[in-house]
Amino acid sequence: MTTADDTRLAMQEDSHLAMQGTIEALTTGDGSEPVVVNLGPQHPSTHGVFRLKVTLDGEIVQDAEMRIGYLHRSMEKLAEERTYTQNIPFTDRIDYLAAMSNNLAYCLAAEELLGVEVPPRAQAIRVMFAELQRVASHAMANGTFINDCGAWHTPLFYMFRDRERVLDMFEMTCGARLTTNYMRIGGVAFDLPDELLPTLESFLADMPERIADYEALLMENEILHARARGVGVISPELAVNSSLSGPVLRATGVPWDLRKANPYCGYEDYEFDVPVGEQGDCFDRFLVRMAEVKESLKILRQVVDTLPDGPYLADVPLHARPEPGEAYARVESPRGELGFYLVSDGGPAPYRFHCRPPSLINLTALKEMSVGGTLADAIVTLGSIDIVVGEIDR
Amino acid sequence: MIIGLEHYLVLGALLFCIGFFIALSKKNAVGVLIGVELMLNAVNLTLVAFSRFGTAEVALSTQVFVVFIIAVAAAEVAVGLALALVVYRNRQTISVDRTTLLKG
Amino acid sequence: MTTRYDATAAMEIVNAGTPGASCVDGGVLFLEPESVADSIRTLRDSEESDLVFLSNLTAVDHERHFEVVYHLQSLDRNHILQVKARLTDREDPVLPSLTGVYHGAHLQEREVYDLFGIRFEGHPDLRRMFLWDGFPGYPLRKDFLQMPGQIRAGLPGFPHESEENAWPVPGSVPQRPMHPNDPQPEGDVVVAEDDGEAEA
Amino acid sequence: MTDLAGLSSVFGAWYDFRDLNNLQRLITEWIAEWGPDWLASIVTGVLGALGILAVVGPTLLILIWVERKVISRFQQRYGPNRVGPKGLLQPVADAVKLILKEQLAPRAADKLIFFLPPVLIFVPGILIWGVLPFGPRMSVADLNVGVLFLLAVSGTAVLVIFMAGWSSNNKYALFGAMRAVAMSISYEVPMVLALLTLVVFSGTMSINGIVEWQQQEDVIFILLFPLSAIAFFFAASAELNRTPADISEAESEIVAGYHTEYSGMRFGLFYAVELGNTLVVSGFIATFFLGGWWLWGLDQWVPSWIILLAKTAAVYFLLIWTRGTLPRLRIDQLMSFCWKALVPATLLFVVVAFVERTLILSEGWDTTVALPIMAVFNIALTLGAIMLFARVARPAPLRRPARIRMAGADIGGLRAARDVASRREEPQLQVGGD
Amino acid sequence: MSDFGFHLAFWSLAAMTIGGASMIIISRNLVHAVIWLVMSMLGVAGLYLTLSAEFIAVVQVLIYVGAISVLMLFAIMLTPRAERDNSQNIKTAGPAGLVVIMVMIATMWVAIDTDWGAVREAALTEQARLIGESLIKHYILPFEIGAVLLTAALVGAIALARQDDEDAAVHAASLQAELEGDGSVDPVDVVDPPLPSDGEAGS
Repeated sequence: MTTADDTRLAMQEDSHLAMQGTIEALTTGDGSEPVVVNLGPQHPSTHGVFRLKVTLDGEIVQDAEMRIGYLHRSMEKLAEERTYTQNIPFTDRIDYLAAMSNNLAYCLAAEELLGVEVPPRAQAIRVMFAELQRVASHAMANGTFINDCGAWHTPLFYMFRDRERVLDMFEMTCGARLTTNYMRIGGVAFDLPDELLPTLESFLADMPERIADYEALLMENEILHARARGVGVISPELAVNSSLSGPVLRATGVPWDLRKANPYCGYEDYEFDVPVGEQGDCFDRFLVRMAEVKESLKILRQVVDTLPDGPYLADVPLHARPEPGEAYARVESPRGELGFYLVSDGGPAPYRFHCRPPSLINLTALKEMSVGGTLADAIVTLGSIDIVVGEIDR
Repeated sequence: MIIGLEHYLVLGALLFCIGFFIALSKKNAVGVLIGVELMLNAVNLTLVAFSRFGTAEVALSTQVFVVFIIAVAAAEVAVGLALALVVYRNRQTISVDRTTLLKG
Repeated sequence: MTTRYDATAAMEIVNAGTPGASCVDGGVLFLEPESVADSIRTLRDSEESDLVFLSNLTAVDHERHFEVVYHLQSLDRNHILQVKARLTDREDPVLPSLTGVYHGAHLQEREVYDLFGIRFEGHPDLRRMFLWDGFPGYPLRKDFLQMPGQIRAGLPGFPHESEENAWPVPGSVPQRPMHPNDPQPEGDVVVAEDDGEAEA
Repeated sequence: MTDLAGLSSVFGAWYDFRDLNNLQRLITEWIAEWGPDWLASIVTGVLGALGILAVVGPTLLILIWVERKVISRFQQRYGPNRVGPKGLLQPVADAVKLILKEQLAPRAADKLIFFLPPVLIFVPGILIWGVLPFGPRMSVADLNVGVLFLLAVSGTAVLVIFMAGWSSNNKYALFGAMRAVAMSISYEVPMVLALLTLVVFSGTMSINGIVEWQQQEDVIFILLFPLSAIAFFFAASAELNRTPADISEAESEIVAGYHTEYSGMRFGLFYAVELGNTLVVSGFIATFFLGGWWLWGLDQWVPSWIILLAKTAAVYFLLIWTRGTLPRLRIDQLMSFCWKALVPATLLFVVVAFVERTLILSEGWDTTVALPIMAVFNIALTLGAIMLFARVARPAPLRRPARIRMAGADIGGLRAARDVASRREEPQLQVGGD
Repeated sequence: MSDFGFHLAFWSLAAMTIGGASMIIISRNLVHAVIWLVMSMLGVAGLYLTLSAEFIAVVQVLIYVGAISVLMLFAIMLTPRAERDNSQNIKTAGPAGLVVIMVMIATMWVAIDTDWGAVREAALTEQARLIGESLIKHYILPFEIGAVLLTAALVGAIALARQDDEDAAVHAASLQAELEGDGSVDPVDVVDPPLPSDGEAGS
């Protein structure tokens, strides 16, 4: 009978063979050891330098662990060395796909600290650009989401066509397409150029039939349904408990939107609605984003119609020193609840500058969403959460 | 010099013996199956040689016989590999000389 | 409109259960560091405060003590409460982890541990999130990389503001030692101290 | 061939480029007069091979440009237009770039098996061309087991893909290889069955025979067996690893699949063969289902191989179209679609083909009358099968429609969520579901 | 049968077949062995072509190279790398070699010595049609039995290879045991583990 050490001898002899072998046995669910695959920092569908260590049993994901920090520029430390106005360009670089919302959130926090009253025209302009930024960011989010499902960039390029028009408008007003640095404490940096409103009018005129195109092209697509329905599902209770926010939270059915709950910049004057999903899966997030773009267009329509005139910037001394105290202002950015927590000690620079990153916090539930699905589902789920690595790592 | 029946028969015999040796001497179950496949191939080769050089009525029946051998060989490999898999699953080894449970 | 939840009411709720709330200061509820998790759990579960959404979790280094700040939000009642916990021990600041109460605290606590060094007991996976494990020190602490002679981190004053703290205040932010390659000021010629240095 | 205005003297002459076979026959007869006979057979072989390489070589280069230009048109952009007029030299630039790129090999790769696949993958790619009939007598090898040869050779390509994926010692490559092998094997079954219906109906396995049968009966098989055509189209696109079934090189999931580790000209070979295979498969789809080199008599005037190339271009455009627009299916969905939809459908049509064939042969129905009736019946059967599949085989999450409601007044947390969910009136946006 | 082209083809294909087969004996890695097997099978398919048995050649390529070798590769992938050695078992290699040599000599002698009778010039044409007809007409019974056999093999292979979760537990435990190196695990212990009380009483 083969004694225990006999088999051990055979195993040692085999293990040296294993050394010069190439890849450990791929499992087929019969219990042999799982494969750990690195969806590494350099991967076409991780939306930036973001690493997901996925432990796979065959194609089924057993564990998904995030390794981040590749884009960590320690902005919160740098901001403590610069005055309140000098920090504004930092906020563009935190979430470079929604720079306007970041500027807005930071300026609201700074204004709360300094007790500055923003003139109505500036508030309307801020709402206009925040909503334009939402349209552009959702175009990017939906485009890359479908790209992760495998469509060869075609929907992405359709949506980039609209995003281009929005970025041209940004360039028209503040000179930059992505890192706009347009808002100042107490208002906005420049007044609207004359050619902006006509372009915005033509943009609003074209968009409805463009959106109809997307709905025709994508909503009824059987393969997109098969790939995205029932994938990356999360329950409303777990979503609220893991502090998810934005389209990811609304897709689960929780109707929470800061623009309605805690209106800033005069959002209460505009009449719009908050779309809410039902199952909380990837396809619902996609639908919620598509509906939100339509709502943003409604708001833009009303902003253009009721744009007040008057000063676009309150007269805030360039070197204002706020009273010691703290402020926490929150904005509904395209990715979720973006907050800025500023602590002032009376000095020219903020004593503590903290940004609540919706992308990072939305990732807390990534493990619950992707475990159990296949590797392809994990990629689609990651795409549907719509993360921006600049905001995760700050 | 003409390539005749004997050439193919010698070739078939050689292939059969190589397959036979592999089947006997390999430690791994899949290795044994490879040996068996080679032996079957050798047999097919000789049969087709007969069908080409043999008399008229034997020509067709040998080719049909070869088709049957290929079918059975495919079935045999499928079952053989499934057996190897089950042996591996229970004994963690598919090397032929260590699965000696029945030796007693 | 999101209203600020009355901190004193929150204090009663917390003290009704296990007494853990120390005081209320300017609309902010201060909690005893040891029982932070239980107090916040009572706030979350109580029907009246209903603070189910952890909006923000961060820390502030006030040199003499750390302050861990929680912003709790009730979605249905639409009010927000700011809760703080003070940690005086700078060598080994420890706080019970909130991951039992809010699943959303996982990453935010890891970030605070990574940048401030505040350990959260009971956190299942407390590792550095942004920096690599061997990173010396905790960057967001005020005394991190403090330059010799500097009073404390942060901008001493606006550049033009006044003569005495005009930039750079002599002594407040010391000059980088002159390097032979730097553009030499016209006046005195800086001779490289040790001749062995190769000519640049 | 009718004698049209004394043109018969033209037909069959060596300069009659309608059928290049005449030229080849002329050359071989000329050689046979003076040279040894083995030289003649070698020359015919070489001529045939040259003919194929003349077709395959340049088209591979042109296809790179065509594919990128057409897909860019789908995506509202210009596509390559920098290199050469209208970007025509782009493929040349790509080829030169790939040739100059360094060819890396991972250190722990299994050297022998790592270097073989780029070469071996060409073998099936080019062999298949030999069986494609460009004209009545114009095909390199008119085997009477042509269909079986086509399937056998495309089967061997699977092995080469596995060797490439396994030997490059890279997890993505291994995933790609395992997926490609699993998918190719399971999609061979519907391919075989789809071709079986044609072989049964036309009675011969030689591909030229099938085209001649269509010519004789003046009908193209897509009218007779539409579901087999669709099944063959989808199975062929899966065999070629093209979207919507390109999971073996799904760059969003497993970077570049089995050819992740290949760089330089090795990757170039993989890429070129992929395009070559797509062309030859669209050629076969055109031959089997659209009547190959025959077009209701037009092939008397227009050279047969031009008709075939036109039809191939049409089918190729269809392949690019699906690649450009459809997202990718997951591996398990592909497998279930193959076994639960394509195989039963093609089996159904094999039975239908047997029944109709016996009706024509034993009952002696006159084909000019019987075929149109059968065509109508088959098309109806196809539509019925597709409707049945659309209703029955939808996985559970897809049955309920995805609904989006507007929150309207009640903004809030979980309690508000229950209110919104419990509303009775119609959701604002309802998508999918039956 | 006599012109130069045919000789070239026959000898190169023969070399390919025998070379591939003998490389299987030599190669240490199992995957290499399968790939050499594929090469020798392609050689055999080529030999069928030289014997103008087109149908059999194509079927050989389709089934052997297309399906059986891929099946073997799958089997190799399912078993761990440690099992992938292709080495001979030294103890049995010697006697096996002798037996094989004797068998070879016998068959060679029979092949060369006996007079196989008249050699036919014309080869069989239209094999596909003839084989098809004979399968249906003359060999209908073996055809049906073959069909039953294939179905049985299909069902058998699936039944054997299917893995229900009880086996997975056994397998995981045994893999764990193998990693810790303390020999194999008794499946019964894994399926219904001994009650804690038995444990103390037993050890």
